[in-house]
Amino acid sequence: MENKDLNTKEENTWCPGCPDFSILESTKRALVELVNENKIEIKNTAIVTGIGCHAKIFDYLELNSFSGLHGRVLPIALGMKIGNPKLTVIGFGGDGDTYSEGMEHFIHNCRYNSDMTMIVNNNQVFALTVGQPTPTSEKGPLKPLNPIALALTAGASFVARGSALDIEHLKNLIKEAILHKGFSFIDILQPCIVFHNTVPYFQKNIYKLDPIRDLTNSKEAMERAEEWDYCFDRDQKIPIGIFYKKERPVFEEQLPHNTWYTQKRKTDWQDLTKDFH
Amino acid sequence: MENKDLNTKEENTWCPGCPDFSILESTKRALVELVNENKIEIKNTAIVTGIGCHAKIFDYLELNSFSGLHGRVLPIALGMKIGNPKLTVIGFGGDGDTYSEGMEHFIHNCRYNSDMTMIVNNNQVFALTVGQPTPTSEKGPLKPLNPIALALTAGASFVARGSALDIEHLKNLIKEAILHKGFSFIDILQPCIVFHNTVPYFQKNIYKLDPIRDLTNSKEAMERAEEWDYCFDRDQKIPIGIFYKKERPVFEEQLPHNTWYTQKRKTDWQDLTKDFH
Amino acid sequence: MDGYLKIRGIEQKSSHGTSVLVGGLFYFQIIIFCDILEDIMEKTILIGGKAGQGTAVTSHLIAKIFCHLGYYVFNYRDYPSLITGGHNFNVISISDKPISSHKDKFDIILALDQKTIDLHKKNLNKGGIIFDGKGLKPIFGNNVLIGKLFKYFGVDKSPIFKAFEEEFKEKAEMAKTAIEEGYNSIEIKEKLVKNGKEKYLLSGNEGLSLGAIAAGMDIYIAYPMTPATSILSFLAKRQLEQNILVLQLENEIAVVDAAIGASFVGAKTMVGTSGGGFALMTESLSLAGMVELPLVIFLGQRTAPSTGVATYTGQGDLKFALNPGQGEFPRVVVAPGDAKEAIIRTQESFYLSSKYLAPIIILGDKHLSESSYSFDNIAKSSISNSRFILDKIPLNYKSYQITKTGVSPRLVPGQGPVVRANSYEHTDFGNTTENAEWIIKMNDKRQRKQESIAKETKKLNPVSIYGKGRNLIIGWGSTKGAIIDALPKLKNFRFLQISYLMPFPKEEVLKEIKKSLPAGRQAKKIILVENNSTGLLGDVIAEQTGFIIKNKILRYDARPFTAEYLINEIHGK
Amino acid sequence: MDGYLKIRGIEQKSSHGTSVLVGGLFYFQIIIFCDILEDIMEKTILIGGKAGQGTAVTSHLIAKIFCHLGYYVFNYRDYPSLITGGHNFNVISISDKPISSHKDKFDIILALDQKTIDLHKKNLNKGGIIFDGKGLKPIFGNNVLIGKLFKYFGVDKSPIFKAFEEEFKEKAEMAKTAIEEGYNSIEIKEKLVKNGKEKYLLSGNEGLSLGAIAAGMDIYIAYPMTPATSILSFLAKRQLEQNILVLQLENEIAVVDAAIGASFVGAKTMVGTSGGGFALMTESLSLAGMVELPLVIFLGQRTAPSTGVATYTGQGDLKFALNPGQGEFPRVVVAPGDAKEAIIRTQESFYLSSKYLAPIIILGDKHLSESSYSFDNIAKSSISNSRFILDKIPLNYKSYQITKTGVSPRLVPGQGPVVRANSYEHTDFGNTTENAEWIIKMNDKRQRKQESIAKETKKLNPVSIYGKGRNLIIGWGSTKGAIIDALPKLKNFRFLQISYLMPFPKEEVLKEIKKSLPAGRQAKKIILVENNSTGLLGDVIAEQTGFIIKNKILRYDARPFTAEYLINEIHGK
Ligand SMILES: Cc1ncc(C[n+]2csc(CCOP(=O)(O)OP(=O)(O)O)c2C)c(N)n1
Ligand SMILES: Cc1ncc(C[n+]2csc(CCOP(=O)(O)OP(=O)(O)O)c2C)c(N)n1
Ligand code: SF4
Ligand code: SF4
Ligand SMILES: [Mg+2]
Ligand SMILES: [Mg+2]
Repeated sequence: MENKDLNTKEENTWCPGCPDFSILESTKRALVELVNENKIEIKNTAIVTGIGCHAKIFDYLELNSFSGLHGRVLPIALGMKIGNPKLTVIGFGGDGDTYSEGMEHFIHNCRYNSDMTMIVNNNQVFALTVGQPTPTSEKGPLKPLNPIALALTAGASFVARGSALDIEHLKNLIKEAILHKGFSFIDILQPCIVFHNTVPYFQKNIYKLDPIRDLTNSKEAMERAEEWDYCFDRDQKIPIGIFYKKERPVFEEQLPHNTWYTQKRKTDWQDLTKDFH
Repeated sequence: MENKDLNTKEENTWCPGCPDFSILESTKRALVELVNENKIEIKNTAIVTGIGCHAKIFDYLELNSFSGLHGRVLPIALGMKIGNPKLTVIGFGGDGDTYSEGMEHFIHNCRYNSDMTMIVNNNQVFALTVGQPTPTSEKGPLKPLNPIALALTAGASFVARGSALDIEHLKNLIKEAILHKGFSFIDILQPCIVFHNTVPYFQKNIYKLDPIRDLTNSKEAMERAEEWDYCFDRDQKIPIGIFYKKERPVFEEQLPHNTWYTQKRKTDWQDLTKDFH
Repeated sequence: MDGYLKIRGIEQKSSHGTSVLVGGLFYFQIIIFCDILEDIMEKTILIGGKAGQGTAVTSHLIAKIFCHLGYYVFNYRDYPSLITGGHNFNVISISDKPISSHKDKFDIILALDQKTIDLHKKNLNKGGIIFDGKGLKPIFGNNVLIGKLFKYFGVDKSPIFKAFEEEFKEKAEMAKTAIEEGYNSIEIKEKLVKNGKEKYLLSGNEGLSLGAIAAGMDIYIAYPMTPATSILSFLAKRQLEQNILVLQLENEIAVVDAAIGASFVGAKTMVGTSGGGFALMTESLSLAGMVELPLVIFLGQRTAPSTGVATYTGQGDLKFALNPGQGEFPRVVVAPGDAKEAIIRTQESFYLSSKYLAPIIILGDKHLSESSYSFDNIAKSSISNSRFILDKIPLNYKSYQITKTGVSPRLVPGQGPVVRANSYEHTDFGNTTENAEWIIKMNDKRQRKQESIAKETKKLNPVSIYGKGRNLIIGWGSTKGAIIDALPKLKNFRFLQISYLMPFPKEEVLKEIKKSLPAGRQAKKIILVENNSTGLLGDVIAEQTGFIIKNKILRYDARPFTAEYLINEIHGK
Repeated sequence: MDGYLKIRGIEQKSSHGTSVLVGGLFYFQIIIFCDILEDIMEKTILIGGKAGQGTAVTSHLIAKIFCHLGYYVFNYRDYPSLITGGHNFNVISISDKPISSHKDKFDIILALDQKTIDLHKKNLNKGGIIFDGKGLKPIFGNNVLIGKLFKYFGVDKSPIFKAFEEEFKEKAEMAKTAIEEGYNSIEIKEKLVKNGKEKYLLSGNEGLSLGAIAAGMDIYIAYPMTPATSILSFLAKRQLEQNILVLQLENEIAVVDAAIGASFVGAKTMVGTSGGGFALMTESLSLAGMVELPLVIFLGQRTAPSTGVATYTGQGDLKFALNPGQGEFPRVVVAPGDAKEAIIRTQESFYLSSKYLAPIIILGDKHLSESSYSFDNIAKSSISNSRFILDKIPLNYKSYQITKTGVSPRLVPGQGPVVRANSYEHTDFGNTTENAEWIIKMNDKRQRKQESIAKETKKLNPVSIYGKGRNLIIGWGSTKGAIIDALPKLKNFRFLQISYLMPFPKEEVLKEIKKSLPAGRQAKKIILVENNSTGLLGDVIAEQTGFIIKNKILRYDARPFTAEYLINEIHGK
């Protein structure tokens, strides 16, 4: 399989130069490599998007895909996973989407630990609605929320930060996230070059976490998470890479059920109704 | 002012012996003491409740009060505070209410830091709908969420845990919470004696945090928060008291406005519309 | 049945106190006797007590035993929103003829506390009896009362014991002692004889659950909310046995969106809630309409607006259920009238939803959900259980292929071709578009689907007519029971029950209305019966047919209709 | 105006190319000449380019300058949901007579890119001109085109410069160079003379915002959503100046609940959203109805269902807006038809909401929100701004006191007495109840409020009638502009605009319908005009009056009506 097999004929309407293009590219590369490594099957892969600039990826990937609602990527993705646990499910959300409108789903899905991947194109702005602040914006009177720290506290089993300015690094993160068994979360630093252009700051301050340190150390993960507060008023080092990774029981495997998603069900009506007689 | 001045004539429909009675008592004592200490005015005090057993406090307090929706205590309370910042606003939620249905408001209000108090009667069960698990339940396949840790991560400026089994201690917490300038959060351990009776475990394992240590140490606060994981499978020490307390700018004071809530507004129509001419 | 009422009239001449066991006896027997003359036996038993005292379970056991004896039973449950204390009661009406509602007056009161006596004595029929259980040990006392009750009716202990064994398995033994105690404490006062075949006893929520299982449902997702909650617990208990998945998620938004996600990949999914939770689902209803995926939603109404009277009934959400979510998209609203219809309508809902790829709302209420109905049998519908997913993979698959019926052939992710669901307006391949022609095409396609559904529901008995007579009662949903029970006592009335409210069975309804329009000198009545305060179905009928119904019997005190209530009202009109 | 069309007919005989500047001129002048003969001057200018090229700002400046010159202007904006690239355009129709819609055909195209020419050339009137700005520097180029345009019309530079100074203050200088460049590059082709008083230019969202400020709004809360977003930014800019609070919260649920909380303590509050966000608010709408607090909601419709066509228009939410939230409670739905009406209706909404303690939905759409309308003046309504909160504290205050009008005298927390808001059914003191009598009383009280509101809206011009003629067009909301502009060109038609959709002005509507019912041999037409695919207002009229309208002109390609479109459709009927 090649990258171009994932192309569609749809006209791309991101701003020229938008780092969302890089995220698209990293995603394609990650999927293609995983397919070629026989780790996933493309026909069993499906994505879910929110609403916002980020969500336009829906039209640019030749994949099973669900363009859902603003803020609701995660419950739709969860439904797809429980509906057919054989699928590789990947969600794409915006920061407005995931941390503002649908914050409850973010916290709860970190807890559920369903085996899927959540990718947030975090440009620290509502871009498609032309530039209002989001919960991760440094603008406005409030301190930004730190989604890495929140994910760790809420129990996510794979927590990473990527940069849309580093396609290969991001590709590797996406691969690892998909391969991780459990809820994998990647917050991607994605400068919006129109409304929130943070490219220079990121170029100056981003550094890569050592990928072969002990990834199961939640204390250290939290310390790393707090190195950057999502503000730009002073230079702070911004770690990218995996903060935390530790398997724990997966949601769909803990549910008391059988193979509802494959089996033809035959109900014995007599038996079913005997209690009511 | 005396406790009984806060009584209503409504029939109390909590189960006999429910620790919600103690929370009611602590609340009354706290309010009465604050009034008598000239720290609050009762006519400027207003409560908001969710829906659930906890919410019945609405009918048992002779106070300005809003019985709202399941999960929506916090936005209603926030609205009241910005609508009239002179008010002392106290929210009462359940764990189902606050951590399940309306989790996004919990996270965001920790961040907003409006000067109000949020009290959660956390009985680790949906009681009024007869006993389903909530996000803080140890039942079911999932690990409970730790609301203390979440509040800390989300930026709450006053984070405490109370016990419904210790009326005086709880009273003091409520007083401190109300007096704290900013968003004050108390998670109250409230055994539901019908669906989730944890009285013996709490009696055995609860201990009190030293109230005069450095309350601004967020690292220590987080460590304390993690002492108990909201499970009951083994004995763990459960700290109650204030985990963290540190003032930071308050929401309503950072908003770019004047005194909209008192002033009679006079619009100069000519001036207002001149831009459109 | 006027005779029946007359007998009650005779009764009222008695000066005997109501709570006197022996004194009441004589008159009671007269009633029985007269009822037999009329070839009908009816008894109503109220059992009341504090929440936590087990009125629900006890009433269920009593109802069950009567069903075993072959009697028809209706069991109404009335309880406030609290866990321990307060006042709960059940009203069990039994009869040797089909009965589908409870009565306002009681022949026997089983009182677990004094409050039961204080509150309900006034509704004891003259000659009625109170069995006072207060002071007895909890639960044990309930069983003592059961013993008394059945001894009174001359019923053998064996069917009682059998019911307990079925319900409690090994744990039934202790109950037996209590039953014996009650049994031995009084004398047989009359002899109820076995009344034919055993009956099925089923609540509305059980009917909905059975229907869902029969329809091949894979996943049920919910957030607890009265009166839908018991579906969640019923199904959860049968997860393994029925190989279904039952989930509670963080809130109703997560519930409905997960259901739509699961539906996208092929699972048959249902969610259940009440008005407040349904409101939170409306954005996603519009989503389901746009992406064209199956979704079955049970909306159990309760007394609204807002939190309202959380454990009581009402029919105030009809127009909300018909118009939820932004924009125009195909949808179905079906309102079963009793537990048996709940089975069938739920199966139909899955069928329609799967075949036409549209959201379906099953509109019930607390009265349907939590009342128990009895039936001779509870056959399921033979409607297809197909998922309507293609087996053969077509070339050049288009998720939103334009077709005559409006229905696009369906694949799901995993079958091979790319499958898309798009909340934006889209091309047939499912890609986002702002193109005017595609917008029109897709709108027309969805509109055609609504028409295709209408053709199909026409065949699914969208309306039912009961009784004969020139006058017409029109109703929907759970009022069915009381209206049907009232019919024999009303002169010249028939009842039009509208089950499918969307697509609306315009012609069928208009036909009945026309039959009852005043013609010449003959006065005819058309009366709307609804459990709400403005007559919402009346609005819908006007919208759909242009016919405005002026004559309305509306009950909105959070309580369901009874036959007596209706008869009084109609005689007042 | 048939003459006008005829002239266009003559024009079409020309074989001149459309993009030739000089060649087109002659015919253009003929048109002007003929228009003058008819005592009317109309021009339509399209300006198109990529998102980010500033078509919106440029079109606004052009519109503004024409307003300064005393012309009437309508500015329609068409843009896809993207930030840079794609294709945007504005259509500015100007006239010396009031105009409230844009035209399908253009006299001048200002092209910022080639796509503009490719897409729109076909709609250039014969004799029309294209000013091609592609290749010019961004923004600079736009101003060059402005210079050309006004030179072409023989307009002095001074009003142009004035408009730029007003808009850009000191920053206007650079623009002037560009304007000069354009101005100097072509010759004057005709001479537009000043047309009386300067006009006001106002978008629907600006009208809503001004109305809210005029009504004494304290707080506006929103979560961004097209087409309501620009209210948020408009008001945010005026926070300090107007002493209002403007807030964005985490989602629409937080928005509406915070608004209700603020309302509880006395603040006048408004929220704004579109269909998806509105859906999320419906649980709280039922709450507002139950707790009886003021709440003003702007629902700006866009092409639905679901995310739909996010930056385009539609009227598909009418029945959703009329029936949101569980249960029956008083509510108001008002749909302004243009920017000026938006001011008045917003003031009325605050008035009604404050006085009758009920949620009010202002139902608009993208076309109203984002189009600019011109007016001779924009007076506000003189309706009361009172908060309707008691100054004098009554003894024994009851939050839900039962009154004849249904309205309970209002206090807010802080005044002294305990004030309660209860989402459960309640007593007059606001305490929770399950008592049947209280339930009925409170239902009746709320119902009476709906009636009191109806009496009041009767006085607020719930409907308007434009034009004369036996045939009737019925419409609501933003279709008003195109219908009014079409009227002079239709024979024997009048237009009934329904502004208050709830409480529905039954009598007023029925009166007009009856006037246009076919009588004797005289054929009359009643035509429904809506920007949706099923004719939702038709349903509402049927529901309320029993009259079913068969003749419908429905546009649902996400685009608004134009007068030409309507005329064509009507002549086709
Ligand atoms: C329920 C709802 N509310 C609001 C919107 C409007 N809306 C569309 S995109 C968007 C912001 C997107 O911001 P983000 O998620 O950060 O994505 P970005 O555009 O920055 O990639 C909003 C608020 C919507 N579509 N649905
Ligand atoms: C939107 C909505 N969903 C569901 C409910 C039903 N409901 C009422 S109380 C309750 C559970 C309450 O649990 P919790 O908040 O923990 O309070 P507790 O009863 O345990 O004190 C639920 C789910 C509701 N009222 N509204
Ligand atoms: S607005 Fe920002 S996020 Fe959106 S496409 Fe343009 S650069 Fe990218
Ligand atoms: S059910 Fe539990 S929480 Fe509710 S009143 Fe009873 S003991 Fe208290
Ligand atoms: Mg963003
Ligand atoms: Mg709880």
